Amino acid sequence: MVKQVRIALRNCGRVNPESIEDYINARGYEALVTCLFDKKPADVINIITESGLRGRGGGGFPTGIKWKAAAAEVSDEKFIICNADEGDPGAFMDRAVLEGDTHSVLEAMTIAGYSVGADKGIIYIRAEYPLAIERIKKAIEISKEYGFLGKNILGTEFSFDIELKYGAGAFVCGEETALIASIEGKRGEPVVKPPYPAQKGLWGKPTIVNNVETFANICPIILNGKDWFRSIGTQKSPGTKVFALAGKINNVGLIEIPMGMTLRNVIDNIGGGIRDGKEFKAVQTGGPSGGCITRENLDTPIDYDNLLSIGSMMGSGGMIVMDEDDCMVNFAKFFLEFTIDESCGKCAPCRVGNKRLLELLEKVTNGQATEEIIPQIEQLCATIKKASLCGLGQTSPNPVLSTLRYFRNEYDEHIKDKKCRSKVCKALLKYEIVPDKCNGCTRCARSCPVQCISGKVKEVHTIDQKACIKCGVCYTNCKFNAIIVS
Amino acid sequence: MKLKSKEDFFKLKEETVKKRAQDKDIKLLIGFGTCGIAAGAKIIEKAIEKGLAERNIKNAKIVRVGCVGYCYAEPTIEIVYPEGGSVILGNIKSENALDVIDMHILNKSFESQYVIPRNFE
Amino acid sequence: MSEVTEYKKILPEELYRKLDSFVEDLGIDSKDPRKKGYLIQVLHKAQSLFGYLPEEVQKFVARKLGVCHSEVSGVISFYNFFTTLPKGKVNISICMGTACFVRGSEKVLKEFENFLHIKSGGVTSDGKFSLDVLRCVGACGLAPVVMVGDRVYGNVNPKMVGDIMTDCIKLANSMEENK
Amino acid sequence: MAKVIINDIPVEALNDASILDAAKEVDIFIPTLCHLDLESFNIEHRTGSCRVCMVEVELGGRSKMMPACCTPVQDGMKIKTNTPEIIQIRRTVLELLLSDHPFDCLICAKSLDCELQALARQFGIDHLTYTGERSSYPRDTSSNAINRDLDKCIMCRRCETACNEIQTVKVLTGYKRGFMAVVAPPEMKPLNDTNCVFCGQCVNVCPTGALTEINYINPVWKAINDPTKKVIVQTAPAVRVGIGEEFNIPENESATGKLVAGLRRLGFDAVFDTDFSADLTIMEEGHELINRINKNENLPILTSCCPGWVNFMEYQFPDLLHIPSTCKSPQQMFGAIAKSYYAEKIGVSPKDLIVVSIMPCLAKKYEAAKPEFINNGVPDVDYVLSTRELAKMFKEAGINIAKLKDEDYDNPLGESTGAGVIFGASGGVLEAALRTVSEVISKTELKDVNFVEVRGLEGIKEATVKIGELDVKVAVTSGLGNARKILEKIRSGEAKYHAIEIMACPGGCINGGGQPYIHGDTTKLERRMKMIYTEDERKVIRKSHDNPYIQKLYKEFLGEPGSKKSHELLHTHYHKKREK
Repeated sequence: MVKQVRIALRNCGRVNPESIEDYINARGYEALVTCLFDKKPADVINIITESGLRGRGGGGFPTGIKWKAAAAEVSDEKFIICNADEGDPGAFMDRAVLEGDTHSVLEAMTIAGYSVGADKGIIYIRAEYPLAIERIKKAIEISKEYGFLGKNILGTEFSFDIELKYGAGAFVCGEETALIASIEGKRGEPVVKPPYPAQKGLWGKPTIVNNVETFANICPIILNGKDWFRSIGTQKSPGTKVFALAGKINNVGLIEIPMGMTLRNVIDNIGGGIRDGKEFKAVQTGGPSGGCITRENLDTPIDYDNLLSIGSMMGSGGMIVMDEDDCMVNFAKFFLEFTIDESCGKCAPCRVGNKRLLELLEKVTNGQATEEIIPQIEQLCATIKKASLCGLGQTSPNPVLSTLRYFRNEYDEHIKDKKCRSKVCKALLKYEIVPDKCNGCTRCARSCPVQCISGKVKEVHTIDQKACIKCGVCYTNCKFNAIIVS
Repeated sequence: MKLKSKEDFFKLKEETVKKRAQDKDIKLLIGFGTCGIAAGAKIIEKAIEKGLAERNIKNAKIVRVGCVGYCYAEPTIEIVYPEGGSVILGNIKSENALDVIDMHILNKSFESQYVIPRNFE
Repeated sequence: MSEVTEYKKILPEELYRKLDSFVEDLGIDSKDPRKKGYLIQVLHKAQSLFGYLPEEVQKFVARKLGVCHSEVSGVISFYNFFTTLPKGKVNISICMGTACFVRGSEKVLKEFENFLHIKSGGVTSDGKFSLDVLRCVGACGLAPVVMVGDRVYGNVNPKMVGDIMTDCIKLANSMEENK
Repeated sequence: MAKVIINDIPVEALNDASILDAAKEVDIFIPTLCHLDLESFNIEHRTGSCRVCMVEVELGGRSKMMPACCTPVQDGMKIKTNTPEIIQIRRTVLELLLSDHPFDCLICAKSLDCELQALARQFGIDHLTYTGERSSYPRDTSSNAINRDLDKCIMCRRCETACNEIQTVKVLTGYKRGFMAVVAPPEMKPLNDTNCVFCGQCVNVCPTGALTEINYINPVWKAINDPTKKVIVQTAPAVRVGIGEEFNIPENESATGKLVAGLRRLGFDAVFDTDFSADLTIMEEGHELINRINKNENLPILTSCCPGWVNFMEYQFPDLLHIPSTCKSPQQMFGAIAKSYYAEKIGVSPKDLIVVSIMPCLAKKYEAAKPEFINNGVPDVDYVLSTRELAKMFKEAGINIAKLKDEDYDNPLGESTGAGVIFGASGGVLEAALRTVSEVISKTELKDVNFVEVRGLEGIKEATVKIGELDVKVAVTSGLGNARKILEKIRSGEAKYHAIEIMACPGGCINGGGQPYIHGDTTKLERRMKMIYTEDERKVIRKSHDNPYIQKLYKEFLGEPGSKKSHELLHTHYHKKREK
């Protein structure tokens, strides 16, 4: 059994995040000192590039290449942005790192600044993370006192400052150009790339945008070397990934696993198996951009490329476990609703396309769909994926496509048999009274809000299916289990 | 205390490490992430403080740390013994405070109904 | 300070003064082409003071930062965090993050909607309670989660809604008394 | 230069050229919708938001769909513009846009002028695969100039660029997000409750029927057919060079005479010319300029013919309200003279005389309704129709003006000079003023009346003109963004001029908010401008003060420029407007 390996979370739960001494005791700021005094900026970038570190925010773009591009730009001003606007519903890795190991993010940003020639760092953080904000503020202050931030860091020529900017509740701001627009005080609408932020980013200046977890990996790589990093994980995806393991699993929590670990290991060993002894159905990774992984792929080693090939993606680290009680069509709908709420509305395929896609799914869950709906859904998904402007739109059909791929039978049941096997889709439910169990107590008839249950006292009652609104009140009220749902 | 050179830094580091190594207190690491606090970390901290005073224990210290990852078992306390080794306790309630202190600080036990499995190195 | 008196309408002048000095303390240069970068920060402050961002506050902020009302309005309407309508004295938020969703937060929300006779996003007619949904508060271990002010209720099921509402009513009443 | 291959054809394109432009070089046309390139003004709107121009780009072994309008070419790109997949994607995107659009093409003001409709036709869309909830907003008819029907907004954001970046009026913003997103004034307020100056540039660039003019065709028909009313019409300088486009009159042919003939056929009792009152404006404004130069005060004088600009100034530069000329615009001068001098002359009570204006402008609708231009309930100008509305009226009446023989304007308010007609293009007002002022000051006849330095479509033009002993420094700006630049310099004292002409619309009235739609083809504006100067050259009299009917008007009625009567009838005042 492969256990967790903690790189990004190495200090979380070990050090008092508000104590700089605790951090220094845990080799804190040693990486920065090494870089400043013993390495040229280009050397640092080389180490990061050769370590094979890929962006942990979801896309998996090689971090070193991003840094190299920004370093190559000639500009009087450059920016390092830490993306801490964690918006994936059900994921909180970044918050944990910022709350638990604040200084390591500051240190890594400073190293990035030194490497690309930037003197300004910005942490763009969710306003809903008050504790993290408070700890970052304190950490910045004390780092300045010690000379780890500010003018002439540790007596060198290099100066670097970090300030905080708050998000305001827009998932799309996880996209780097939208995030930059938001820092500039604008609506968080993405813009067409190229030019990339590394060329023209914040205020038109070269800008690096990395996510919190990516930064949390920098110092250990500098301290332990690229070979050490490459020795963990897989060849194309070295290192670890932090996941927020949640859903129908016993040990819900934050885990950091080496790339290449199988999902089976995560669920059975780290997660302690499925809750209440239920049957495993699927795991969803990548949040609204991702897809689900089924029993047949449980032994797939987790890394960027493998997840993509089975129709999901790494994403920022949400990992939701589902059991037999979850309806996959409804689950796809949940993510699509999220995407529609969070779409910026700029480009037509995402703005209108996702709305239409949701309406098609609603037809499926309402029992109004006919068989030709599947090719319509597929066509629409293809257009949204190919034609949308930013990552949010380009990945938004993934939950639908992935459930269609692995749970086509559930779609078919909804469409043809008008049945939802998980009894989630209300419109497809049928409440019936079992004559053998009904003793005619009239309780159900009295509680029915639309008076669709009839029957005399002490006689078997019946439900008028046409009038039934499927509220389930009779079901909960019946003391004799005489009402069944199908 | 502004550091102005590489030497300044390593001097500080050395001092810090030394000071830490000499610290022979038992540490109680309480998870003070958002989830820990939501699950009642602050209340637990108070209860433990009170318990330590009641048992007149001087060689144990509470340290507020970030999220350890055991969300399912919050609030959690990791007890780290100066001579090495540690134990992670989960689902602590304030009424368990004395119990925890007796078992894991006075008796330095590695087992109890509060201990949860450590799932990483 | 001229803006303070010019824009004073229905909201207390004292709050405008606080906002005014907050902006002054930022030391924004009116000629700085990057001054708009302060907008979201100022709006956060304004909402924390006033509770919401009605037109009069928007215009005050616009004037203070030297930007147009349309820009301020466009930004406010884009971000979920900002609201142009006052919330209830006690705001109840149901987490709809994925972890909470799969553990049944939808049913909890329905129960609150039934109890309060308002939909998510609404305010009760007496202005005491408002209801909305959040996307992940990061307490997934406690899912489903309900937040009332700073207080977090974990592992909530529809049957607990009555008890939570009892707390909310107490809270609302105590706020009333303190006033 | 970048070498790329488009549909197997090698193309060399400039490094920052877009794929769209590179494809055009080899006559490959990629459909666009949100994209707008106003070449003559160096303004390109490219948000890449409609996704209709998607093409397949292969570079470094990776292939991706990219928007052609805003993807720069890169050496080695292999581009496909018309694979079945691309066409299917474009068609689906169009269907999606249509699925959130009303199906009232038959009764839409923009029908046959709508770019979405044109694309739907081009793609042969005959049914919608996807239908569902549609956006629905109340229609905004709060102003008397611009009609906003947001159900038809496709979020191309061109209006935002026009309003915020070109004009810097900044009343429009993206509002809300996702499916709810729309372009609107702050808090979805009606336009009349905003700082909108009604220049109509947003209407000019809107690809659909979301932004159109408020239509006054019906009341005009009613007035014409009211036997108790005498209905006269005036036509602005820029109308004659625009209207021909609606009737396919050849590009180099003057439409002026046909316009007059058509108006007569519509039933107007007299057809007059705003060019006449443009000459009158020069008399008054020229007099004012000479006065100010002599006293060396309140300089520079700013022209005040353009109501969009006047509005802009009242909102945004309230501290400079003392420098614009106090002259009413030619439209309002015409109305004032018509309802006094002319009404008296023909023995009709002003309330029974209806003045209709044909204007290239939407702000003129707003101007005519301003309270200061209404005397005892009788407005100087009763109805304002845009060039586009007039074309519709002609069509409605079965009049194809291309087929009509040229006719002349009526007198006395129809006679004008070359100086009057050039009011229609940016620089014209100032040139006309210079023609008169220089002769009045120097008391010698101009050898060359052409002041070519102030002509053209550039946003800011400057010249120094020697008049007698004096070096007169002048500037001409068009487009409110350019006006803002120069006004800020005046405010700070950085720039010193004697006179500045300001027009709200880039290029002047030829590009007014009421002109026939150019759909981004700015060569049409260049043609209109050329026609204006051709008309000028064809005129026997080219200086306003030489207009015999103007001379007569002063002799019989006004006295002299700047007289008490002139002030009563031909001058106005400005108000500081509170930002709404």
